[in-house]
Amino acid sequence: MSATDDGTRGPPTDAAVSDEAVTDSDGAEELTLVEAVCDGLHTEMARDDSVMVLGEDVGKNGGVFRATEALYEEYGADRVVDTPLAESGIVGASIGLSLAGMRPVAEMQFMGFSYPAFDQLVSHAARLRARSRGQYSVPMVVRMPYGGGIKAPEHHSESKEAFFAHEPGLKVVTPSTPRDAKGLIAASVRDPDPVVVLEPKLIYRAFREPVPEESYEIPLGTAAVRREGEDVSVFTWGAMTQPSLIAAEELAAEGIDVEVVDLRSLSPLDTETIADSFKKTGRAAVVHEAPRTAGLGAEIAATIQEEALVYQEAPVKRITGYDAPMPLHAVENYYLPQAVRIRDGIRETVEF
Amino acid sequence: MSATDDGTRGPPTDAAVSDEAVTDSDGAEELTLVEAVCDGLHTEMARDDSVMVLGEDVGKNGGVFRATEALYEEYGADRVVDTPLAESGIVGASIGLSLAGMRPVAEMQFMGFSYPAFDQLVSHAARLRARSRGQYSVPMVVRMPYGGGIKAPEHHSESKEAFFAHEPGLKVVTPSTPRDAKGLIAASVRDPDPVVVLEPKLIYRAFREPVPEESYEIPLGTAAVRREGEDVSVFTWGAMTQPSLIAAEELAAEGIDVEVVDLRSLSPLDTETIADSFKKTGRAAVVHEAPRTAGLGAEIAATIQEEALVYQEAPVKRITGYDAPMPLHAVENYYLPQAVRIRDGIRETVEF
Amino acid sequence: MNTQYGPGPHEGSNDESETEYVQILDADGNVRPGAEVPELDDEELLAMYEAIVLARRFDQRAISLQRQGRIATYAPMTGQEGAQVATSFALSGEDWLFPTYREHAAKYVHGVSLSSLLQPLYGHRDGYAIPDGVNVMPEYIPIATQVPQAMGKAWGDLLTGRTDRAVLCHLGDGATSEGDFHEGLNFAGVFDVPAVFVCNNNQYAISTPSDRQTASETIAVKATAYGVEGVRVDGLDPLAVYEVTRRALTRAKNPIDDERRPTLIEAVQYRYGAHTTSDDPSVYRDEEEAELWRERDPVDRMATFLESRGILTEERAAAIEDRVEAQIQEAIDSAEADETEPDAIFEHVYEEPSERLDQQRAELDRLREKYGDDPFSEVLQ
Amino acid sequence: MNTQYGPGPHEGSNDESETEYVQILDADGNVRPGAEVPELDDEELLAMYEAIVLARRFDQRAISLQRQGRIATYAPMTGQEGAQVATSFALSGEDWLFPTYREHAAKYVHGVSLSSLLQPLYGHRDGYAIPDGVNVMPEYIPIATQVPQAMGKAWGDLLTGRTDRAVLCHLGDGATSEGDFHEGLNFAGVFDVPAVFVCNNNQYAISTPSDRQTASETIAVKATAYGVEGVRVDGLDPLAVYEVTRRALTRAKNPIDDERRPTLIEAVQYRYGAHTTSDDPSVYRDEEEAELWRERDPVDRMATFLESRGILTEERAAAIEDRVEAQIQEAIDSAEADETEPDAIFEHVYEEPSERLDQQRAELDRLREKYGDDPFSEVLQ
Ligand SMILES: Cc1ncc(C[n+]2csc(CCOP(=O)(O)OP(=O)(O)O)c2C)c(N)n1
Ligand SMILES: Cc1ncc(C[n+]2csc(CCOP(=O)(O)OP(=O)(O)O)c2C)c(N)n1
Ligand SMILES: [Mg+2]
Ligand SMILES: [Mg+2]
Repeated sequence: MSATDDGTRGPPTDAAVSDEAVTDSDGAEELTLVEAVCDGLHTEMARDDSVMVLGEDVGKNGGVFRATEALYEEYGADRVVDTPLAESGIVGASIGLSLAGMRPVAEMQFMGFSYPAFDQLVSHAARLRARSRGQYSVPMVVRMPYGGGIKAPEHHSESKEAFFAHEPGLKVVTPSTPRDAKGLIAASVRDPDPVVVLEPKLIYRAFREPVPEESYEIPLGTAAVRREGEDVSVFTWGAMTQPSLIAAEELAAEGIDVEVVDLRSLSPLDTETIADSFKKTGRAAVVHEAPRTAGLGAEIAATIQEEALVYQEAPVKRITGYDAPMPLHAVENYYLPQAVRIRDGIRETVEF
Repeated sequence: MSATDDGTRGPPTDAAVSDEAVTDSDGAEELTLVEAVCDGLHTEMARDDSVMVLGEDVGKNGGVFRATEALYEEYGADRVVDTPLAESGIVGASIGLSLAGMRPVAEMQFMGFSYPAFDQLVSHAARLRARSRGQYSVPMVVRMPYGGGIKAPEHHSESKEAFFAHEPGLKVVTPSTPRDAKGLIAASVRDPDPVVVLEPKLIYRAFREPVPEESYEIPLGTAAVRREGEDVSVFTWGAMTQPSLIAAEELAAEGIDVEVVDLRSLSPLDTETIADSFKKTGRAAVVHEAPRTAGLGAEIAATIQEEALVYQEAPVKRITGYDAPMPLHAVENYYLPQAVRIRDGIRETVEF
Repeated sequence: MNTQYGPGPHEGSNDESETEYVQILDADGNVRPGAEVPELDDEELLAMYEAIVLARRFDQRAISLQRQGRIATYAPMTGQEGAQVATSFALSGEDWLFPTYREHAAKYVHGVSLSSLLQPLYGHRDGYAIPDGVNVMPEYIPIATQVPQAMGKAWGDLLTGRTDRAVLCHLGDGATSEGDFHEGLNFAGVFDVPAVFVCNNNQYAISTPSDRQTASETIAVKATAYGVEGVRVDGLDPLAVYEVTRRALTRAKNPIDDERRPTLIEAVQYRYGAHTTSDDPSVYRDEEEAELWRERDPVDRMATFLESRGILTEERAAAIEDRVEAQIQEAIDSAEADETEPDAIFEHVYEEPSERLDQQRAELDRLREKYGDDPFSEVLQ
Repeated sequence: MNTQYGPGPHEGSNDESETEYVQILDADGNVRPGAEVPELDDEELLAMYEAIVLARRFDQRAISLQRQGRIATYAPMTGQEGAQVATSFALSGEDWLFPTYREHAAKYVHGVSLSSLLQPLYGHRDGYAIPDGVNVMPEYIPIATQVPQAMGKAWGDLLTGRTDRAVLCHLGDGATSEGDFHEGLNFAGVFDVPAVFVCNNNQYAISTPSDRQTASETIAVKATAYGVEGVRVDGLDPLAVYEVTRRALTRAKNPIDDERRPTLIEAVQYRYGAHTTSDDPSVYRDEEEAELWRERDPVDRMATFLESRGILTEERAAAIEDRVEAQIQEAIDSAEADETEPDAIFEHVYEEPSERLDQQRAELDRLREKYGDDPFSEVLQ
């Protein structure tokens, strides 16, 4: 596994974008992240009859975020299924569907509502392959919008990727750009093992970029260097990629050259890219929305000091959500890492 | 918070102990760890009428590990309750019981069977205080035997303490000695917030030590230095404390002076004791049964480099379960950190 | 018990179950032949009506506040106010209420102020704070999770000898599919606790119609699986809902002989509008369907009933409208005046904050001192 | 369908439900008046009997192996073999079986070898491996989790047009309290999948008796909550269990008109012995109670039935005993000869191992090379 600098320089900063897709000169459409998720599902369902989508309100309604729009009309009620309101049932049934040769893509309406399915995910989806010594496998995908900043109460704003990354047998990915969204959906659907796809709903419609019409995969397990830099590495993912890039640009003006690595794959981690970047800079910050304690920032810090202690010139700074539940929205921007916090944290690292 | 070296030098190495409690000269009884848990529950139920015990087979049967033995006979069917087989129901009902002024102590029969209750634990028990701005609280205890080595299939051998430690609003403790077991049970029952008590069932009956008859608390949030040493710190908990102490003794013969810190409290962590020990030694290993990736070893390594990077002379070595499901028992001793692995890991740290 | 049981199913629904179906008012608001009106005096009936009207106006204002971008996503209750108000009217002050995100009116009637209802929508940190002495839980958003908790609360009251009270727990039709519904109801049956579970079957869980939610003939019939009482009631008939709830609460507190305490009430109703202000129901259902239900509107039926008895006069109706408008305006003003300190993030996580949390609080304080609050109000995206 | 429905409840149980209760043999093994024996030829009946005998002997040997410390904790099935063997006899080879930790005999009859049954008890890493072509899942230990999975498998078969097959899913009485039971059954009803759920109501979930598990009158009646068929059967009557299962499987594959496919079968039975070899039932139940059930023993009843028809002779019975003993001995020898490489830990976590896992494998290899295997066999404690 190695880093792919795929040229995507990360999201532009203009927040509001039109709701209409634009086709650019090369035939690649300009899509938002959520449109790209949907496009990825369309492409995969067209490619492979065994791919199906199930969950709450994913059918006629096209998903509460429109991530499954028009799939129902295109592929019918057998392959795009509104289920009863029961997450353990959805994941349990999806495991069974996998055993029957289907490739189910289950939606949890929000990450905060995936916990009723936690047992089916960690005790079975993750382990049926090992338990049966490879006889059975569970090639399913569980999509879930995650993260805060959308002015919704706590359960809608969860970012507990560490729960899933700690379970052997699961893979966990999260895109930060439309192009990656489509490619990660494709790779996850085709993967022979269960993949949790965390979708940063804060940036579902934040910006557009050209997304190839044809199908392609972003390989699981590969990080993307979004900005090269020499002085300090920032490891981040999902919706935190953009404020990290903003902070990097601002610091460039102060003469601090920041490398921003979008991990994309949270399990497995692209340890090689992480270590390579760190060996170059000797300083690092991790930016995530989740509570700090036992979050993935800890894993990255631990990995860095295992792989590259001799290069380390400062503690790995964790710029994260606090060890408290997500507050109601009036102050959620104080909970989430903002560019100002990221900037300050990086400076601290550089000045150590 | 600071370390309490309470003189308990950790478990002796003779594995098999008689099943009968022995009273020593001071009137303190010699109890096994599981007997001490049970004694702690007895003492708390005697002290406070609102304490009740509920779960699967905790009543007449006295618990599948006998951790609730004779409570039913002593306190009756209203306060020692066999519930239907439903973990989410048990934890959900316990939350409601707490709201009514009870102090429920819920048992999950094994940690691997607590996941159906994960949502109630992380979405509600942990957060009702914050959500209601302090109006409501959930002073409940969830006890669960955890860890491997008992020749039982995978679900019986889970050690996923990181899942709980990552949720703000929960506390997580685990005893490694009978004396601590009783004291941590007492402190957990009296705590105004929800506490997950992880009981290392591998050492439920491994050894006895004198346990005071009267009631006492081991304060939550405090680690115990089990062996002082100058060269390297080992941070561990639960059933891994003993092989860590064995490894320490063996290494002493080679001239390596190992400090063994039994964390006891996994959330909150006793950061002060961890940092103090590390500042003294400059080298550390973390020993745990859980899979390595995103385990608590990562949090400890991250904390150390945050708090004491300038003292750090070698990477914090993670001596842990592997990133795979617990295997069937013929090879589980290869999965769990054994003294031999711990020794080797510490040596590597010292020789770095 | 002389209340008239509807002879057959609600005209708007189509089931063939044998569960009783309770109605007191007909579709036009006239008392059905043989039905007995609950023992409520004129004041009480009028108060119930006023609360229903208030609920409807509140809903309209909240939707418009949301459209103006002043509050966050809101879950409307129009069509369901009758059932909400009536169930809470049946409660005594000692009883406890476990509401979902939709039971604004049920909370209001049981003691939560209107401005409190708005607080979380403005995102204020105190949004879910519940005043002392008001026996209402913060709204339950994760579906059905309140069911085992309500059961536990009722159990605890029983264990501590507080036999003067019961717990009333709301849930939706979609909620009946969740494991927590099952576990909670099953516990309620086994431990025979003083709890009343009201399933507000508004025919949809977001876009999913009830008949895709379960293949059982009714929701009330699910009570059989738990050995608890099951009853169906016309949820757009406030008097019927009141009566059914009152009886269930009475049985919960004072079961006769071998009667069981807990009841599952299926209140058959309809969500007139969107699931939330983010939802567009035209995508998944016909306006014509909604029209059928609107013809049985609880506000209209109560008004007709009260007018026919001379309890509601034009004058009184006008006074009600005025009071209601003023109350709502005041609540909005008060909620908009509120401010939240970011520090609130760190409060009430534990009774005593952990050291780490204190450090994090200091970290944020330091940042705010250094950079001010402006950089924190940047829109993330 | 001329099978005789038991006129009333099982003498050993005491419910008043209206669900049908199916029995073919009386307590002594005679065909009940009017009951019709399933269409099985002598060979088949004898094979069924032999499997039941084998199950009982296997159970005895396994318990004694455990006592000798040769295998780990074992979950006995004595008293329940009749139901296990009969349900699997009703399956075709294409059908799928989702067993719990107790359905050793059900697995065996559906194609899992005896030595395979023993493997996990010896802790061999391949313990749960299932050979190609045997449509059996590894045993489900987390209670009720198999229910939604079995539902999903049946759904997938339906979606892929494999209408020749159905899924049979076992569960215990305790399992009916779990959310997963509810969610799985509800999905089964809504999606109308070809699945048969067999609840082996052995009266206890470890120490908890069925009547503390739920307040519903029977387990079969819970089917109503999901709009699926519910049926109760004498679980100690192999012929009745066979017949009920056969009919349910037929309906699952070929529903007539508006019939629904899924069925919930409650097979009323009793666990004669301990929950597992770690359990002591004398702590929570009376031996007398067990005696009542032993009088209706499935082995004895089948023997009487077969003898009365001249199918089972003394000679055949002796031959069966011999074959069964030899088979079991062979299985034990083969399971004991097996060895497990520690490397197996790292296999099959993913189709392709992650880099980290490969490093960890190398780490363990290095340690074993350096220190040998002895230090790893130290007893932890
Ligand atoms: C566990 C969980 N899953 C999903 C959701 C998202 N969600 C919010 S409301 C809703 C529909 C609820 O339907 P119902 O129970 O009928 O109540 P209603 O909204 O109709 O009042 C869903 C799926 C949630 N809040 N919780
Ligand atoms: C989710 C879960 N909780 C608890 C357990 C522990 N446990 C193992 S068997 C058992 C009782 C099961 O009873 P029942 O469903 O009646 O099946 P039986 O053992 O009687 O066949 C329990 C509580 C478990 N395996 N899984
Ligand atoms: Mg609804
Ligand atoms: Mg049972």
